[in-house]
Amino acid sequence: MSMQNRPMREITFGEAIREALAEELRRDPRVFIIGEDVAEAGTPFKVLSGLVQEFGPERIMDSPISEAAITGMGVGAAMTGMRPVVDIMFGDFVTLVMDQMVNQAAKMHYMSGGSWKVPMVLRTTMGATRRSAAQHSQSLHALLSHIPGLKVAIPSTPYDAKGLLKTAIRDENPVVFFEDKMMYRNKGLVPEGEYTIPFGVADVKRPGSDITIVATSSMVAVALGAADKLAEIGLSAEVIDPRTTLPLDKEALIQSAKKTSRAIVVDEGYEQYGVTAEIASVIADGAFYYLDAPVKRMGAMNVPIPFSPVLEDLTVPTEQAVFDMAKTLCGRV
Amino acid sequence: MSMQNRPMREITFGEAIREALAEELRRDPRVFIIGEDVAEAGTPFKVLSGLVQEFGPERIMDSPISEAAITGMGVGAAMTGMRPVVDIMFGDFVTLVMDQMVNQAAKMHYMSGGSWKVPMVLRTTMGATRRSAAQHSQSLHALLSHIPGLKVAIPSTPYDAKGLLKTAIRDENPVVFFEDKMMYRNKGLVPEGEYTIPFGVADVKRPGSDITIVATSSMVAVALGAADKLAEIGLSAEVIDPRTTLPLDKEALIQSAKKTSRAIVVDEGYEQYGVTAEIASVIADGAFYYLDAPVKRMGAMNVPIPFSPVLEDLTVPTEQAVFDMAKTLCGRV
Amino acid sequence: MTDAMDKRAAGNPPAPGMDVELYLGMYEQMAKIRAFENKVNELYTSAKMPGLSHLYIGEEAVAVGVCSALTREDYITSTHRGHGHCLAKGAQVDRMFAELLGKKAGYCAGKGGSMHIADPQSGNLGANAIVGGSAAIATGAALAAKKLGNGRVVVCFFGEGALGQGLLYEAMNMAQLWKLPILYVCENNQYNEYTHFRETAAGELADRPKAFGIHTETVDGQDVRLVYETAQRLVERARRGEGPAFLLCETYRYHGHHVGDIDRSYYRSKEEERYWQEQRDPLKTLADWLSGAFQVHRSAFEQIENSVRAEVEAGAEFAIQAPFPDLSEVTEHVYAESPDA
Amino acid sequence: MTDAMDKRAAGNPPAPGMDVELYLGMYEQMAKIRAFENKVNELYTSAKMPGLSHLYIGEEAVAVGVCSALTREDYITSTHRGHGHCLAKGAQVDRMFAELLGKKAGYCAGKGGSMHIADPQSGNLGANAIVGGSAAIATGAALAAKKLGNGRVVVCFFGEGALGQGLLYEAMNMAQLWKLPILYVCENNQYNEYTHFRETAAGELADRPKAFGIHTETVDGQDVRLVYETAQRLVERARRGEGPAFLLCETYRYHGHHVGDIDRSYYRSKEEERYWQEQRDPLKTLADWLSGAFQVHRSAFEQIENSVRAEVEAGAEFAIQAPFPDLSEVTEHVYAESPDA
Ligand SMILES: Cc1ncc(C[n+]2csc(CCOP(=O)(O)OP(=O)(O)O)c2C)c(N)n1
Ligand SMILES: Cc1ncc(C[n+]2csc(CCOP(=O)(O)OP(=O)(O)O)c2C)c(N)n1
Ligand SMILES: [Mg+2]
Ligand SMILES: [Mg+2]
Repeated sequence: MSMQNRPMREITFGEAIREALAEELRRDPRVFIIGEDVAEAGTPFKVLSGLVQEFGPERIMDSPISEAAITGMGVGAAMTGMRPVVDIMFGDFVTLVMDQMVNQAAKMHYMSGGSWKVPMVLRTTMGATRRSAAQHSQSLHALLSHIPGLKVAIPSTPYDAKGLLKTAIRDENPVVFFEDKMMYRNKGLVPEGEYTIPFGVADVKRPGSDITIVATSSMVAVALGAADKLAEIGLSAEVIDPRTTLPLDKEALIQSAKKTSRAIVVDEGYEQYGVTAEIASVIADGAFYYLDAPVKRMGAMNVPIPFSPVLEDLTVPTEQAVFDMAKTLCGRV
Repeated sequence: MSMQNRPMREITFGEAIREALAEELRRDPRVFIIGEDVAEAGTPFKVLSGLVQEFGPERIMDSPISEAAITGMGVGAAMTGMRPVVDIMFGDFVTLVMDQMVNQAAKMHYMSGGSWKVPMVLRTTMGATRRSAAQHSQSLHALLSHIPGLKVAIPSTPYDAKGLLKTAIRDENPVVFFEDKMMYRNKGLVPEGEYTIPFGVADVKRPGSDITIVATSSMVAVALGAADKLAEIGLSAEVIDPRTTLPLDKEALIQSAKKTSRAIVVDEGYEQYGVTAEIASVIADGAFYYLDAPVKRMGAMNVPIPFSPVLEDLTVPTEQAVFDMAKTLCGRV
Repeated sequence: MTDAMDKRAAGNPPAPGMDVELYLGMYEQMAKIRAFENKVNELYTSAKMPGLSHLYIGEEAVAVGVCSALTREDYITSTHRGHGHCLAKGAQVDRMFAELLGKKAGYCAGKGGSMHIADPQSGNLGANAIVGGSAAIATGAALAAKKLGNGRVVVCFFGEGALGQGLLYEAMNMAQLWKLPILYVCENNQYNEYTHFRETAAGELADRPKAFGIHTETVDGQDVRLVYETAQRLVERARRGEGPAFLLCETYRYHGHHVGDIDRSYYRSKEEERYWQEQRDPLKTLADWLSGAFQVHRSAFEQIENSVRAEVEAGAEFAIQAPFPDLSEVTEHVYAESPDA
Repeated sequence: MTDAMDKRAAGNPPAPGMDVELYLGMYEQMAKIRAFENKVNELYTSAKMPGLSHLYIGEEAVAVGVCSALTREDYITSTHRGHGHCLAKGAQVDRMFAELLGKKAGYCAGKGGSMHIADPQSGNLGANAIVGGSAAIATGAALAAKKLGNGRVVVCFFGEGALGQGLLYEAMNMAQLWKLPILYVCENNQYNEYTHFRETAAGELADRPKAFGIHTETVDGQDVRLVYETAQRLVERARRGEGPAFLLCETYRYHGHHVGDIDRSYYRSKEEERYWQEQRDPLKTLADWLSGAFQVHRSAFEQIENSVRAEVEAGAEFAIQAPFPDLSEVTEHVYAESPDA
């Protein structure tokens, strides 16, 4: 996977997703996309624009507004020779597909003693501050990360998005793929041509020595911003992104915390019983004898996401808040 | 709430549930039960036997096999003057009602700026080792505990079950109530007459000084068993039961851990991204400067629950496993 | 359509006098909704409104015709395209705008926004941003009404896209089984977002409720008189305990799926838009009838339009000036207060 | 019922010769299912089987009639009451029993149990313990079959209780929209657990699929010939690309909802049970017909019964003796192995 010599281009997160899909659609005739307004409309986020023109409506299928059924159809099609990519417009709607993902997709391989496989991808979104209110703003990846049998990817950059999505499509298991809808227009360097990124391998987004900031998805940029600020006051923060919550690269997170002896976990899901809880407790356990301070968690506020911009902005961890927390943990006043 | 002078009787967990329901049905004409086979059949677990005879089919309503709709109807009925108790036979089926609970019930009060309330209870089950396989054995309370706007109760004794269920029915918010189906026949002392138990108040099931074992639902008995064994080797374990995961009595759990300086969290849900993660990270943070050992988590194995008894029994924490872990944590070899 | 038109032709003309007032009132309501939505669009395009809104323009006759058949105590549930339902059920323009702008004075104290307007005062159980998400809530309210014997009827509004959601079928089954006082109003505006409903719905829409034995009628949703007369019959039927009904209204949204949906050429033609706007406009249709049957002068309509426009302008101005919620409110109303245990 | 009986009367009698063999084969399959289920009950009552099972006795003609119309490559999805479907689709008795006893030799290596028998060899996509839970899975398999152009047809078995699950309607809509090769087989055995279906289903069951324009037929599910002939027609129709169909089979389970459901008096009468067992038994009905039309001697049936009983006994014995899975297998098959990224 030597990317170094490849020509790099700046493309958006949305373009990276589209590239990954287009490449896999070209590579493997079994791959198809099904979802609401995915074809001509290219989804409300326009992430799939152009695909139907290249691949036709048989492979980019507009569906009725039936999240549960298209997910279950993904399961059945995956079992019988296809590689479906099911598009669930807003991550909040995963509530509608929980039975098909949790009780069907996740358990099929195990329950059948290994006889059947479910190589499907459920792509969906996450992320607040779009002024979309309580039913269109949640980051519900913790719900899926709880379930054995599923894999969950949650990329933070165009580069990771493309590589992880290609891996997801080639995986033999059901993968839930969460894209922060606020990042679709963010740009980043992506090499030309083919590459994949393995699941369960965390990525150090910025090396550092005084404190570890574990961050996911949109919170990686927040953590990097905080790290810049921390650098200004002489604190070196290591920002590390697990990239997949399931499987979770526990070892890398623990090693980083052992090295820095302090850790903060930042994630955009609800804080209570969320992703920060798992990661914080993994680190607090694994790095116990190395920690100079308690592992701190920063998730979304434990409130339904309010519409009013002045309130909504309070619910998500900010650069400043992460900076403040890190400063305090490092004993600076 | 002075229970001391009340005559006590030994009744089963199932009877305690039935008593709570019967008392609330008598007390408040707005209360009604809706679910599959709840009336004449009294549910497959027979927990509701006899209620339809006393209260009639208008208040103990048999429904079609439509978990999502009866839950949503509970929401609507609760908003408009009733106090529905929705019966979801197996906890595994909460996957079917996630949208109604997560996006509707939980958010209604907040989204409406406090205008509407949803005083409903969703009763359901949990617990493995009944040889019911992967879709009828899960303990999915973590999924609901993640969601702001919901409350989640998870009683471990007949006494707690009755008192918490009465509180749940009187609460002005949506409450999810998880009953371990393997405990329905377990007996315990329950006073005659009326009492309620507040939410968010942990209960010390056995005081101790060397190690804290936080346990929920069926795992309380496992923890108590382990505590007995620990006593035999001279270790004093404190067993504490949060009783509700949402709200969570963080203070009590932290205080106990501060006192003993060691803690294990035992819960029957999947370990990854589960209840043990939240509680362990709360303790690891709150009692950081008092802990002599990492907080350890013991949840269900991260596998779909297998049918074969020899395998299924491996997936749930046992007395012996908790004992071994406690012993190790306390530095005994 | 022919079906609906047949019915209109067959409908008895209402007795004059009372009806002029009644229908002028409906005209006013429709005009108010339209003025409101035009203002919403303006607020959006001038970047004064956070987020998006789904405009109801073109569909006014459905909300107004149906809600005119309800008492204030009756309930409705609404959708992402809900402003029309809320206003027709009695919401005030100023507090609606305040909500859309995320202000404290809004119906949800700014916490709900365009897609979650709710109001106990006018019997509005809330708009819902989950397509079909209120099907069971509405049915549960009907169950409560039956249990409480309070004579209330519930109207569940939804777009034809909601016929893709299984929840609706589960709920309709129970409504019919238990003869609940509910009217399911399906607004077939021809599109699920950017996809024509024929591409997403097999068979005939009206057969869906009939599968459960539910009494079903189809009307021209652009004719407020027809909508009103039919809804009234179905509501009174429900009120008498004769069970649920399903009212399928053929209608059209003039604007995009939401305010940002400007280029619509890839999913529908300008001709189609023009046909509905010019030939089937609910305000024009009603005005023409009132002019013809009762010699109501054009100036009367102008007067109404001026007055609602003034109300809308004042309401928007109120909202623009109104304060945002205090930051401390972010953690309020997560839970309702409960009695001590 | 009358509907179905009319059809039977109208059906052309099959040509003799080939059909004797064919129907004797079906008799054998039905007898095998019955013997299997009786043995399951015995294993349960003698505490040799962990958990519970839902017996198929009484409904044999449905599984056998339908599966006889399928090739081995065609797919089925099954239910909690699934032993009959699995056997009729070609599963072996011994590995079935092994699965029911949680043994390594079982179809799911002991991990699935009674409610999750699955077998790629015989096209069994798996039984499902979520009522209605396989409606979309089956439909997705039909979508794949169409995409792959492999000519396979999918049968989705479910009880009438599954008509309460919205998912089924969502899936049927798409099946019809896209003309997928699937047959929905509804086994109306009159009860959802302990509640009569009339108490849980409004309207006529057969109207549910018709609401989506799906071709629907109702048959006497106790007459394997009728089930077979109808299923064959519908399967071939699907195979020709003419789209989905819905086959409603009127049937009855002789035993309880599950093996532990002994006292059934509070939900159904002994007379009713006796009526179905004595007047409508699928084995007796077929045997009578074979005896009448082809002079097949009673001893032929006895021989079949003896042979399947021996197979069942041997299969059960195999399962009892078979080893449990190794404890290390608990963590195997959570994930399928994937290529290196
Ligand atoms: C469950 C769900 N799926 C998808 C969406 C996204 N979405 C919002 S509106 C809409 C189309 C709704 O069409 P219809 O019900 O006909 O209502 P209309 O917008 O035409 O009034 C979709 C797909 C949603 N809000 N909820
Ligand atoms: C979603 C779901 N709800 C409830 C149950 C519990 N349950 C198991 S079987 C059954 C009745 C099913 O009735 P029907 O579909 O008619 O099948 P039958 O048992 O009659 O064959 C119920 C309610 C379940 N397994 N899944
Ligand atoms: Mg529409
Ligand atoms: Mg049945």
